[in-house]
Amino acid sequence: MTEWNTSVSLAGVELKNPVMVASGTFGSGEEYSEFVDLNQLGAVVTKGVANVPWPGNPTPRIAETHGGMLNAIGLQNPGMEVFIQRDLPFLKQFDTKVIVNVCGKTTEDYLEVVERLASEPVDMLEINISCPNVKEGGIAFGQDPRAVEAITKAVKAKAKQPVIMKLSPNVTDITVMAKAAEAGGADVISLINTLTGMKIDIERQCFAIANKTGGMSGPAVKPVALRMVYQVANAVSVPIIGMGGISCAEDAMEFILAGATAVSIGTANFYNPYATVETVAGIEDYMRRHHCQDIRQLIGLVK
Amino acid sequence: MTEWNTSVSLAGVELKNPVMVASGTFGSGEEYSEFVDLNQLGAVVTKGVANVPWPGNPTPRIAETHGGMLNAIGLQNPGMEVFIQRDLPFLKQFDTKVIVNVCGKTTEDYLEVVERLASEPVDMLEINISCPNVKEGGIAFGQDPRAVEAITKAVKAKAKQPVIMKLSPNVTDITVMAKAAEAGGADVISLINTLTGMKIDIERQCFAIANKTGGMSGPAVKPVALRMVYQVANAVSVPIIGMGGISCAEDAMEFILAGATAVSIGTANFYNPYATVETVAGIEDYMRRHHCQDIRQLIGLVK
Amino acid sequence: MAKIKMTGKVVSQEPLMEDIWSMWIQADEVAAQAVPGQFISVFTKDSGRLLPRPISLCEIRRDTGRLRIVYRVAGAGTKEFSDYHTGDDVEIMGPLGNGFPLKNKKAFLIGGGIGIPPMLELARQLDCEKQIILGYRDRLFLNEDFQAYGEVFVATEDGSSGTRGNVLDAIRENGLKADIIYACGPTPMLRALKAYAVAEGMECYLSLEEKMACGIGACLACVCQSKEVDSHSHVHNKRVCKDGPVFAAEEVEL
Amino acid sequence: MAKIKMTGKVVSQEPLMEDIWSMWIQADEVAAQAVPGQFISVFTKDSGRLLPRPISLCEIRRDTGRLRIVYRVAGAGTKEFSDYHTGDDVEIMGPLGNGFPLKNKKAFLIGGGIGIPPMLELARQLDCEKQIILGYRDRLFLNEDFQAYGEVFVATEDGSSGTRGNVLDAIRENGLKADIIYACGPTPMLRALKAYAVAEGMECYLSLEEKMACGIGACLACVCQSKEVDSHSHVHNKRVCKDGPVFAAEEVEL
Ligand SMILES: Cc1cc2nc3c(=O)[nH]c(=O)nc-3n(C[C@H](O)[C@H](O)[C@H](O)COP(=O)(O)OP(=O)(O)OC[C@H]3O[C@@H](n4cnc5c(N)ncnc54)[C@H](O)[C@@H]3O)c2cc1C
Ligand SMILES: Cc1cc2nc3c(=O)[nH]c(=O)nc-3n(C[C@H](O)[C@H](O)[C@H](O)COP(=O)(O)OP(=O)(O)OC[C@H]3O[C@@H](n4cnc5c(N)ncnc54)[C@H](O)[C@@H]3O)c2cc1C
Ligand SMILES: Cc1cc2nc3c(=O)[nH]c(=O)nc-3n(C[C@H](O)[C@H](O)[C@H](O)COP(=O)(O)O)c2cc1C
Ligand SMILES: Cc1cc2nc3c(=O)[nH]c(=O)nc-3n(C[C@H](O)[C@H](O)[C@H](O)COP(=O)(O)O)c2cc1C
Ligand code: FES
Ligand code: FES
Repeated sequence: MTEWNTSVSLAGVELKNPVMVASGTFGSGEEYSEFVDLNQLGAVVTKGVANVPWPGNPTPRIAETHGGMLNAIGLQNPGMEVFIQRDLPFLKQFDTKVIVNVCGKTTEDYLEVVERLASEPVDMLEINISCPNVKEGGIAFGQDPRAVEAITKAVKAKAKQPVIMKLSPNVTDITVMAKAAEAGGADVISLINTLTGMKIDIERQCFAIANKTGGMSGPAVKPVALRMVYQVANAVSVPIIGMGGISCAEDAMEFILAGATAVSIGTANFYNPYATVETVAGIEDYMRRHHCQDIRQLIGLVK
Repeated sequence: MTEWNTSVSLAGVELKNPVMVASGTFGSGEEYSEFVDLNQLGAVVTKGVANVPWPGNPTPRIAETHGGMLNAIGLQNPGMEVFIQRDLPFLKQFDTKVIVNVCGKTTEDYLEVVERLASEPVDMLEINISCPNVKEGGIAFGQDPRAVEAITKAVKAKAKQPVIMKLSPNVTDITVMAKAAEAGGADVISLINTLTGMKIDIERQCFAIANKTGGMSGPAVKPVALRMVYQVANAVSVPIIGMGGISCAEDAMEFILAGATAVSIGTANFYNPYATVETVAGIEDYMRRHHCQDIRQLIGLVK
Repeated sequence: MAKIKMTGKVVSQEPLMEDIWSMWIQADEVAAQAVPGQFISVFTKDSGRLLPRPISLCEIRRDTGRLRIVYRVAGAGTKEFSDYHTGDDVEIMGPLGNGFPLKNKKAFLIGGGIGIPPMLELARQLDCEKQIILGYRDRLFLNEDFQAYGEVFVATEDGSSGTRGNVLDAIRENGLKADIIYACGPTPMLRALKAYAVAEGMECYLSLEEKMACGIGACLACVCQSKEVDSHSHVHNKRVCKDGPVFAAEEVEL
Repeated sequence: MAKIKMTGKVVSQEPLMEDIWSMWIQADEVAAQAVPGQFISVFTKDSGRLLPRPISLCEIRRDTGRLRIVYRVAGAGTKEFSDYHTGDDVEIMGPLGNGFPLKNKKAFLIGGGIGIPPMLELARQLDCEKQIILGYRDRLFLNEDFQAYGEVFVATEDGSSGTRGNVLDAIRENGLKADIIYACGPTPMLRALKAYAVAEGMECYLSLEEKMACGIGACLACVCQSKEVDSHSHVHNKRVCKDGPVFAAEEVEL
């Protein structure tokens, strides 16, 4: 036990520390468990889980960009039944919270997963309403406040676990989306998902990603993510999970000071598989240097 | 003379090559003329010019981010009279096109500048409707399609030079803004202006920029800029000036292949004052390698 | 033991020909576990370039804890690697992927272009009759390193050495026969070999390439299409980095 | 001649104390033009860090074409510079800024902390009676280099050397008098010197710091507040990189 309290609470779920992983970058934890002790993480967030297996997009699915990357995995996943039978038991071996990222093509798809997970040992649900493939009335769920509120309400009506609504940064005013999620009953808001980007291979004169566009993540997007976390923290009263380019404790502290209760590490796992546990250690170190006994005193300190 | 034609036309204004500079990064050309021969540029775009001198924001006005930077200069400028008396004559010494970037706090401010410049030897006007300080009805001009169309119409009614509308990337759907500008009569569309971002100094627990938020630019934003240029090129029929993170000919070619008729180099000037002329040379080199006699054959080639 | 990300040391670095480099790396923990056909992720030191560069293991020395990679300068990352000197740090992660199954059958070891390097360690470790067929555009590299392990046949596109044409032309020209194919190289070559193996009734293992992010099976960036529904993904996708890079030819659609 | 961005060569590099380094750079084109009080932009080689690091010229040798910089490791950029060795490339741009006006008056040369380095070349070139007052937190650096050019007085915050306190305490304790002040250091020190100069009726030149992007006056990042409407900006702003870094104390609001 340290004398520094790093535990935080998200809608009544107590995390031993604020460091989580970002959906889709960590599978269901198994691969990275060769590098890090999952017991040391505040929570593991799974790759998006749909009601049925999804094949995802054609390759190339990723491309490197300056200080970041683009991905268009297309939410490939084996579906909720395989997740429940194979991946969930694996995760339950560890003393960490399990958050399942849920994706769907229609509201019914989402609800099917939410209902199926109701009786499973899952701590929270993260609803990914920023999937580029998911259209409802011609515009992605996550870009229309009415759709955000409606799906949040629908999910909340069925969910047995606290619900995290994950917002897309590809919007004019992120606070409008956050308020819509809050109005719909979201317990927690997480952001940002990826910024839509593009890369062109000028020698072969074609798109670098088969899907043409991809979602940008990594350190390059951090300033945008931090700005949005700050804006949302000052617009809603539910707790926030901040992400987007976090690679180390210093980055994590920026998000916490801006108002995030917890933080997720995504792309950084790819170039530093130890990034999560190093961030946990670095946050404790920061608290020690700044004589802060309780991390909760730091949340939203910079106004 | 090369046997490769690099000249492009923007609303009837013939540029000797598609390489311009991005407003606010190149002053009115004087400082960088110590490094590059302005005669070699397709056009020089000036720092934003207002009807009266603007003091700009408090310092620190900039901060470095991973692969990019934030700025909140706040459009400091000496006003249109000083511009016309001092900066314009300087620029007119060179065989390059002069594009004046116009900023304002109200529609009237913009129109005052546009009218004052009507009789001056200026080749084009670029209307910056993405200034973070400029509000009309509570939302920035550049984030509301009706406001975009209205100001474009108002400017076009007074302008004696072709009008470039410069769009903000901080929107849900850039094509809506581009179409609004086109509907208002814009001759050319330029994009992107900066993405709003934030940085926090975790040791001093304060914002890195006095203005709290700043506009992100540089290589980090390139994928977002390229995606938006591609989207706009496929949504409107007016020519496009692409910018956002362009540092070299390879970057410039991505934008041209995506549909930009010309490109602007901004932040790259700060770390490579020769970036513009090197890009001109690199584009010629690319054309040679790809046996392309006329750059216009490359515009929008990747679909 | 398990996969590890570590700082190796450059033991030596030399160009084999224009743009093709050979680097020996001291990396005990990785060398201790690696098998032929596996690869490592090599990380650049420039923070503008985040993703790993997957590079096959060309030779593995458990006794000295060293690895050899042979790589082509294809872009900024591999350019950076080629600037490293003896004693420099090199960031790597590995060993990654499955490796070739070592079977005791008369074998073709086939490498095309920059797919040649991984065949060398396989040639060293495969204990059976081997015919080694190497395909190049024009200039040869690494071919002499193979001499010790079997008969070496060369094909060049321009006919400057060996058979004019591709590796299949060399096989035909020399009337070669075997029971199993191990191959790495460009997709058109692998596709042709797959068809050839079917026609000849041979067993066939192919090492594939795809853009990667995690390199360990977590991100699903690097999939190839599998014939059957894959038992991990439950769709027709296999991960090149984890389920591969080596696949039985009949498992994958090329 | 004019400002130039060029690749210099590290001639030598040594630590003066923990976190403070001294580097000599071969950079003929810049050295040929530079004057005391000017600075250079130093660029890092990591593409994740784009902006220049402004560093004052501590010594200038026109004859050998060399520049000396003395710098504190403040973050990742200066950390990178401290890892350079003799013979390494170093990307610089300069000379930048205006420099100190060289007047023939009895002078105080005052440096505080990492503001000390630029005073050294000024001390070398200023041809008049000089008293050199250097303020430190605790450990001293560069003070011996100043001995050749005038009487040196030291102040330390912890009193471990010279006067306990700041540079003004050292001036008072030693009863020093002069007609003109040249100073570089932290803003509180400059503010106090400005007030002191007014009180004593002295001429006073201060070298300021601000975050920079272009370093040459184009971007308006690095402004300080000027008392009068500035003739370039037509507002109350002067550019530290171009109109400064040296300003007459009465020109600027601190
Ligand atoms: C399993 C595997 C083994 C490989 N073994 C070798 C080898 O032994 N020798 C060798 O020379 N090359 C090998 N390659 C190809 C090598 O990974 C690329 O040439 C290298 O990543 C290019 O990096 P770059 O920075 O120089 O090029 P850039 O084009 O600048 O790279 C940009 C991005 O694209 C990725 N990329 C580019 N080309 C490829 C490619 N062909 N395959 C996968 N990713 C790519 C890079 O990793 C990086 O993320 C292998 C690839 C795979 C998948
Ligand atoms: C005119 C001038 C002369 C200077 N001369 C010297 C000198 O001789 N010796 C010395 O040690 N330092 C000097 N400095 C300060 C020096 O520029 C910073 O310490 C350095 O830029 C820090 O870079 P970093 O990458 O190590 O730190 P980081 O904090 O990682 O830098 C991040 C960004 O902030 C900028 N920055 C950080 N601190 C400062 C600062 N104090 N002033 C301006 N920009 C800053 C950096 O340039 C960079 O863009 C001078 C500054 C100015 C403006
Ligand atoms: C390869 C990859 C796959 C992703 N898959 C998902 C996903 O399935 N569901 C989801 O909500 N977000 C997904 N994301 C977005 C991340 O969870 C995260 O929001 C984003 O990458 C920003 O964080 P980062 O910069 O730390 O990666 C994915 C990101 C990457 C890079
Ligand atoms: C320091 C700075 C000042 C800027 N000032 C202006 C301006 O006055 N008017 C304007 O329209 N855009 C301004 N911009 C935005 C740029 O013109 C350009 O749209 C943006 O920086 C993206 O291009 P880049 O990544 O190449 O810099 C400014 C950008 C920077 C970095
Ligand atoms: S690279 Fe991540 S699964 Fe293969
Ligand atoms: S740094 Fe650009 S004006 Fe001074």
